[in-house]
Amino acid sequence: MVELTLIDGGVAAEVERDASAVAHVYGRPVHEVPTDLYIPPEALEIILESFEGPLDLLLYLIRRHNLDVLDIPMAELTRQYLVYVEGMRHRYLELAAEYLLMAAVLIEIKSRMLLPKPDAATDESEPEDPRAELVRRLLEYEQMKLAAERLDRLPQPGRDFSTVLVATEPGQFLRVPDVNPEDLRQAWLGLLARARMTRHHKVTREQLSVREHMSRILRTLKERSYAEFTELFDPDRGVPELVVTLLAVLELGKEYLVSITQQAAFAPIYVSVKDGSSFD
Amino acid sequence: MEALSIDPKQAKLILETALLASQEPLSLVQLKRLFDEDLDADTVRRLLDDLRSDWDGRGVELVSVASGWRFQTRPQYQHVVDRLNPQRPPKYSRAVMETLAIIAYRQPVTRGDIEDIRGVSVASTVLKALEGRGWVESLGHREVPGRPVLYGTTRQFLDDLSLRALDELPPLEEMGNLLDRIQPELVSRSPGVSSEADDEVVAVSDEDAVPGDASLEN
Amino acid sequence: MEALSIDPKQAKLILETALLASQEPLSLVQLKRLFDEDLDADTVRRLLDDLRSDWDGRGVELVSVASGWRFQTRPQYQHVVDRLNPQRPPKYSRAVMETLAIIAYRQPVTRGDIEDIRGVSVASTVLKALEGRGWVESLGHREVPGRPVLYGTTRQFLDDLSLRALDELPPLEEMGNLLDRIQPELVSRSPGVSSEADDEVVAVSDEDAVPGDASLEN
Repeated sequence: MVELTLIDGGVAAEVERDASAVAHVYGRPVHEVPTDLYIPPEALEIILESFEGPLDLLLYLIRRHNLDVLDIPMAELTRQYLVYVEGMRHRYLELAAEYLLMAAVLIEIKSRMLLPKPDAATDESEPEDPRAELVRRLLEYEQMKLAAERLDRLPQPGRDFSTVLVATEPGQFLRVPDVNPEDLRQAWLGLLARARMTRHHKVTREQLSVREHMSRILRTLKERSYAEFTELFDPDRGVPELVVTLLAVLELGKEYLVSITQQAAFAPIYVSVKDGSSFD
Repeated sequence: MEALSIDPKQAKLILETALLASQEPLSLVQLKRLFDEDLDADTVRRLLDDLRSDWDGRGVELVSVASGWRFQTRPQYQHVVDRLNPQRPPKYSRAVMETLAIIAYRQPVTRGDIEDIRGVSVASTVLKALEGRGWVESLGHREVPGRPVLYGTTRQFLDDLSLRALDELPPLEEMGNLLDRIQPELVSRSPGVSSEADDEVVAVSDEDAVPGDASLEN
Repeated sequence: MEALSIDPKQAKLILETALLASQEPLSLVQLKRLFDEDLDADTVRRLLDDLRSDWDGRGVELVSVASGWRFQTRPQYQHVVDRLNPQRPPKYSRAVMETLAIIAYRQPVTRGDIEDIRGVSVASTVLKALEGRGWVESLGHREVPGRPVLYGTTRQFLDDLSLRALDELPPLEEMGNLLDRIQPELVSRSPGVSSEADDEVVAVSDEDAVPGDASLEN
């Protein structure tokens, strides 16, 4: 926000600006640039800063002195302009480059106007007034200058109006997550999937539980020497129990502690203690 | 009480405008500053009460909070505000969802059961969140040492999930499928693992702690 | 027009609540989403017009801007808000406002274009101020040596200035009016200045909106 006042050259932006003033000198509005073009040396800088460049200054001179834009008396305009630029060159050189360029343009236009016009017979095209381009630029700049003033008069938030926002109390209305039955199913499946993925990290516990069941099965088979496969399972104890029991049976088979036999497809499977083996 | 030196209607309009345009609550002191007249606090308070009544039945209400007065949306219009913010609704953590799934499918279960199945301990906040939501409740105790609480789901849980009964929960993956994923070739040969057994497992909770990771081959 | 499937009073209440509780303007699409019913755009627009009338004579008004509808304080009540917050926003310098005008009316333009029209160089701080306010943004590059950035105005610029589209910008002063501005009689009397000559000047300016310095030399 501070940078905005700097853009304006400081002084002018900080006092409440009088729109009709040409410039502000020591905080007081100056409504007219002195017609005799005498500028108090200490005020020159500020007055020049109130112009937005050579086009703005030219426009001011033209409007101020009621000059016809389409028929600018170049000699008079150039004279006035050069007086400004002269003052500027002494006091405010860095501002002068663009103004000096404009001075050159003005002098060029003036000298062109002194030249005899080319013979209309030898040139098909209408000879262009050397001032045309300058006029075009002046008018285009003036158009934008006026547009800027109108734009600035449009209501702006914070300056001319404020937007409205009423509070909502987030803590008071705690939003609760929505859950649907499918979410539950997914949670369950996630649980199973994770159990599979983490099995390698749980080897010790897992082996122990399998070992525990291997012991239990062997104890059973010690008494009866064989059992039907399904008898070894206790569905009441849950899925993991069934799986571990199955693993225990397979492990026993792999270690040749039991034999698993089936006479025909879909016939009962029997598990029996291997001959000669024992378990302490 | 003094007669109001300012038109009450105009005064309320000024208060209303200032309160609507302000992002922060406005104190009585700030509100008094809105007027050239030196209104006393009682007058301003009366105007505010009056203004509050003017907003009766609207979606926004004038309330007095610690630091002053402000307009805010009424709780029963929160859904309007919610619709404006298409930000994703909050979600339960995996811990909460898995705990809820275990309780829903395996109830009644103890915290120990849940921990065994999940393979990790269950934070108290997880069960509190579900109890606080009114979805889970204590059904009694399991008669084992320590008498752990048995959890089950509530009627409200069914209502909130638009279920008429627990058996409308999505079917769990069949036992066969589960085993398929682990050791397909072994299970397909095993006639001992029937789907009836599976149903039974779902209906009956496990007697004791079953290690959640027990599922697997070594 | 279909009969409203929802009580218009209730519908307006919902719209009002949402608009009061929203920081940003709400588009018709967003406002339609507030209702379970599938209201068509015309219905919503009619409700909004109705709601706007309801707020007649209040310090706050409902306005339609580029991105939708919003409540804002009426300019004649800004003094109320200013009392609460005595810090006034910065007033933009002429350099900033002229640069903004050129970008708004002539977009897309490069910095060089702006400098040509204004006849002076444009300080970086000017463009930064406008970009910082969110009013001006880069639209790309002009494919000429140096690939200068092309500037244009943003949607927020329209919103902030309560415009629905660029064509709602204040109309530019016509060139003819500029010529007549000080001495209309002089222009009309002068035989050297025919209206064709006038037109010519305008035409030149239109086809060559961006004069280079070289063009000064004819």
